[in-house]
Amino acid sequence: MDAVTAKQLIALFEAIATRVETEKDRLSELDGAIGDGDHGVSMSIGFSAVTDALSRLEDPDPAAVFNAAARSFLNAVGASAGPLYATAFMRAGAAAKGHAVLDRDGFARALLAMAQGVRERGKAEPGEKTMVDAWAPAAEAAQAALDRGEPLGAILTAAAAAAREGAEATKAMLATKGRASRLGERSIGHMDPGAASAALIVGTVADTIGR
Amino acid sequence: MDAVTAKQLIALFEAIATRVETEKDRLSELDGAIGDGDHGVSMSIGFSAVTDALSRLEDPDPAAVFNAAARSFLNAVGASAGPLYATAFMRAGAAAKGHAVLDRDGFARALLAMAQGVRERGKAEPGEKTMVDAWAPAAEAAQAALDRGEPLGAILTAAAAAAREGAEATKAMLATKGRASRLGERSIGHMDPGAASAALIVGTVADTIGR
Amino acid sequence: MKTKKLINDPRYVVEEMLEGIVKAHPGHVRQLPHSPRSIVAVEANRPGKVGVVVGGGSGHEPTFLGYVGKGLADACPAGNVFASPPPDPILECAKAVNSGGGVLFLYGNYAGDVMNFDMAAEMAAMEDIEVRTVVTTDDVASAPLDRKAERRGVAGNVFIFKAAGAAADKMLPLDEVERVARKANENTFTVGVALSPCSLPQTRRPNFELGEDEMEIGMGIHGEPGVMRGPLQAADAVVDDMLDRILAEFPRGEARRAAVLVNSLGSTPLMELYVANRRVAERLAGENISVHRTLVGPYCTSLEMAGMSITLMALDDELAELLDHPCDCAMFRSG
Amino acid sequence: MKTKKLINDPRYVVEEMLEGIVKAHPGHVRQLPHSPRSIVAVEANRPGKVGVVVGGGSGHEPTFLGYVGKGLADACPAGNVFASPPPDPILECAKAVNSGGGVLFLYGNYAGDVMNFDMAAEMAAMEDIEVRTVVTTDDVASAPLDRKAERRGVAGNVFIFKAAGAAADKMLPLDEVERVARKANENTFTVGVALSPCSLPQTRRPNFELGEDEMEIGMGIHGEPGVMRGPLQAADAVVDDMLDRILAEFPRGEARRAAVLVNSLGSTPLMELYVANRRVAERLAGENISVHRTLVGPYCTSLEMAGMSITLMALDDELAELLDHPCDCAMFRSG
Ligand SMILES: Nc1ncnc2c1ncn2[C@@H]1O[C@H](COP(=O)(O)OP(=O)(O)O)[C@@H](O)[C@H]1O
Ligand SMILES: Nc1ncnc2c1ncn2[C@@H]1O[C@H](COP(=O)(O)OP(=O)(O)O)[C@@H](O)[C@H]1O
Ligand SMILES: [Mg+2]
Ligand SMILES: [Mg+2]
Ligand SMILES: [Mg+2]
Ligand SMILES: [Mg+2]
Repeated sequence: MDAVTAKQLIALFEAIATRVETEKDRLSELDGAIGDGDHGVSMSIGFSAVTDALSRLEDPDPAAVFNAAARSFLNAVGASAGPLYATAFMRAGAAAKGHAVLDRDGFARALLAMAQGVRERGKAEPGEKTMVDAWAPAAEAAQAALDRGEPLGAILTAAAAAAREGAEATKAMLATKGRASRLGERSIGHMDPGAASAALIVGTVADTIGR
Repeated sequence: MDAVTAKQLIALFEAIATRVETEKDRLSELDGAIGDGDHGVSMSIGFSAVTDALSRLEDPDPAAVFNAAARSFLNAVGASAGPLYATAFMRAGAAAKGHAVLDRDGFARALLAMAQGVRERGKAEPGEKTMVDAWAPAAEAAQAALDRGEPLGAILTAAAAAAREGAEATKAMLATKGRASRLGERSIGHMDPGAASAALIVGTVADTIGR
Repeated sequence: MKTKKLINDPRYVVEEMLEGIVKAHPGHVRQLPHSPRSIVAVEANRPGKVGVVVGGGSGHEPTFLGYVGKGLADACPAGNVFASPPPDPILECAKAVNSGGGVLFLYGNYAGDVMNFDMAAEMAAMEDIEVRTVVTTDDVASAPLDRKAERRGVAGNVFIFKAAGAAADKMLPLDEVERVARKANENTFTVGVALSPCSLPQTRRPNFELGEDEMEIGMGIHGEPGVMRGPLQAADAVVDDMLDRILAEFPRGEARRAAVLVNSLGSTPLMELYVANRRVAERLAGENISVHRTLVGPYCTSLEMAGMSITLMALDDELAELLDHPCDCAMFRSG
Repeated sequence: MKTKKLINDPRYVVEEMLEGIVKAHPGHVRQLPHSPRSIVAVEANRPGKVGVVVGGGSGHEPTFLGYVGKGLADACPAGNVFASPPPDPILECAKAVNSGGGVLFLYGNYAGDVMNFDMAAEMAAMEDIEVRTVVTTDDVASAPLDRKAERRGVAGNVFIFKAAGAAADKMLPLDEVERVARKANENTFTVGVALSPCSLPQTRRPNFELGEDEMEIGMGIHGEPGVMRGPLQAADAVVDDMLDRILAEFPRGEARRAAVLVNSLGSTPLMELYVANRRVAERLAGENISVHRTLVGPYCTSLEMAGMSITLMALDDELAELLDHPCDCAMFRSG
């Protein structure tokens, strides 16, 4: 893709919603093992609210899409995922502000802003077994590919792979943030549900926008 | 047995308690199908209270044994079984009053008094799918054998067989008394738990005293 | 598989529960020292006030014990789980609360309870205590209308007890308290639905079976079989079925008013009860029945049975006023 | 096998529950017309009184919504099941109950709740509403003592909310209400035990697994794993284990006094709770801790989870008086 339009962004959110819907039982089960079992439900509620809200936008620009996604996700979800993704989308909206379409740099910056938003809202460091462990490596990989001058497709593919590996790596981690943090040792061996859904989201970005 | 002493009466109650203990799950299950599932529990509580009370009697006569059984059964159980069997034992005590031991006639009269007590307390007629459907035929069979001049053993064996058949016959009956009465048609096909335990009691009488 | 229960020796579960109750509510209830199965209000009955004795088997808490206190019942004999109390603790309750105004025995219509309370009433008469008896028969599903007197008493007890207790608290004479209790019972209609069974502490086995996706409408609070078994429906459809049965008997007339109880049979949580109440309120509005008061929660349970019951009590001014009368009990407070 | 639930479309279960709640308790609570997820007391907050906003995920009823009313909380934003409410309904609650005395946000310590309430607090600050925040951390089993600030807030909320609500009702200023809330939290200790899981309306699948004869001590009210899993013991042994954990942290000293809460996690019936309370009372007597007040029942649930929690709040005169202060809420009344 050369430049991402608001319409394509909306299609991206729809693709994410579809993926989340398919995977929601798995996400809830992951959360059941170390948290409260609702992560799939929350993500599904959130993205279905997002697609709903986006379908009602009239002639939006990319920033408007991100902002509407932030508000609708937050208000439909609450929970941990709500503020984290709402902040992510809000930061992406800020990064996209003033652009009619998002080119390679513009879209990559929006993705990096999302990762940054998650990081800032949750105040989690990598290694604490949260969605940051998928988002942070994804951002790093994207930044590196960006710096290497690779095309958007390659940037997103690198980010998706890093997110997937990051999520995988949470299995070995001891949770210190979020509901699983009281589990101590017993959190080890289970993938963090937020990291799993993050990998799924970044993966869908690559599949949809990176083609 | 020529004449039943108070000590043998106590042994009889102990034998009944043991039988009830073995059968209590079956009795509760029968009650579960058409009632509230507690009949085995109630009978077990009741007869264990009876043996407890009887073991504390000092030098009782047969009437005292029946009366102590009545009081202890009633206070331990309540429920439907409590008043029914308490009245039965009280009437047996009245029949036994003044006798140091119970001979053939004396013991048969006590048994008939029990059946009469159940009948009067519950105001149930035969055919209404209650323990009366075991007690009434048992009493009739006992009376007939008594009138025929048969020995106590034969009297009790006849009563036991009639009680067993009576209980069996409740399967085909429509309940009109007790908890099962609201069941209507749906009570058909299930043996009445109170009739089942009555057959068990009369059977134990025959096994213990009738030998 | 045996049901998990937080109990000690099941043989002493009622005794231990009673001890836990009086320890938790020392300002409301006490055990009679010579009859620990008799729970009486701490505040002694006032001279001349009718003593109200409610009771029945254990396992329905807060029914019956929880309704002992100021302005409601004066005493409660506690039976074994799902078994009527025997006459002795009933009699001791009657003796403890008789202050010269006589005593009302008020309890659900079950063969065992009737026999035991009747024996106690005879014994009380021998001690010159005037006893009247009213048995509650609010369970619409437990017998057809033409055999109403055979119906069971279930969650509607709460309203019936409340009305009678308030009448007694207002110092109405025994005749009047009895009349109020009968009138309250006449105007109270309950239907229950069970989703999963309960099990007795002594057996820890489900006392009935229900398919993986089945419900049973009309099941009794001891698991007595109901009137319709079928696949579990959405809450609104279940409520509609139950309300249809109730409304078929609810008194006709102008300016109808009702008290509503949406009751948990044990493990059905408040969330589901309130979802049900949403539909109840909607339906009653549609029927032009105004809701005077709504209770939602576990008021009359069957151990850990899942399910609920809906009760409507048709109110006139007298019953409404009696329901509004304050009461302060171990497990219930209102007004 | 899917858990049976009396609900309609699971997507609307919270909306329908809220509607059922306001229909049942119109004298106590209402929904803000422009923010139906914000439940506020019908009686408007008095000028200058601190507004107390409690809240969190749904599925714990009567916590949190049930504690809105006179003398306790003034408002409650309702989240999805087991999910913090988002900032908007929290902010709307704050705006609705701010009467110039400022607002206290008081809720259990969970990452999601902290993020959402903090966002709402920032938004409120932009609207010149002074907001203080106290998070409850009474769950002894959820983190070691040296990481107390990381602990979860569970059933002890009831006492903590009650104390803070009473302080506000007595017109104490925001500083003082905040101090009371912190002090109440410092002195409140809860341990839970789970016997069987609950399941979310949307999944209807158990959100954890527990063996046929197992219990888990320390499990959280959302099914968060606890500290000890083992075979189910007799009630007294379970209570002892739980109390040992609590008493290890309960303040030392002379003339110790406690408020006790024996709480059902959902489907554990009153009978079992009272059996447990018998042992609690016995143990506290042995420790020379006098019991000022005991609550027994479903006060903070986890849908239909089986199990219970025990809470002790160490009382001085101030906290005792605040607990005794009258309150009249949708689902709780005392004093
Ligand atoms: N402080 C945090 N920073 C980043 N991610 C977090 C933080 N706290 C929780 N998370 C993420 O949120 C996920 C849980 O989300 P969810 O189940 O929707 O919310 P909740 O924990 O409120 O039930 C966790 O798996 C974790 O990845
Ligand atoms: N009126 C009655 N007359 C005779 N027997 C009765 C009567 N009512 C009930 N029963 C008997 O009692 C049995 C049930 O006893 P039980 O389970 O101990 O009491 P409950 O019905 O109180 O649970 C029934 O199976 C029936 O045989
Ligand atoms: Mg979660
Ligand atoms: Mg029975
Ligand atoms: Mg019974
Ligand atoms: Mg959650």
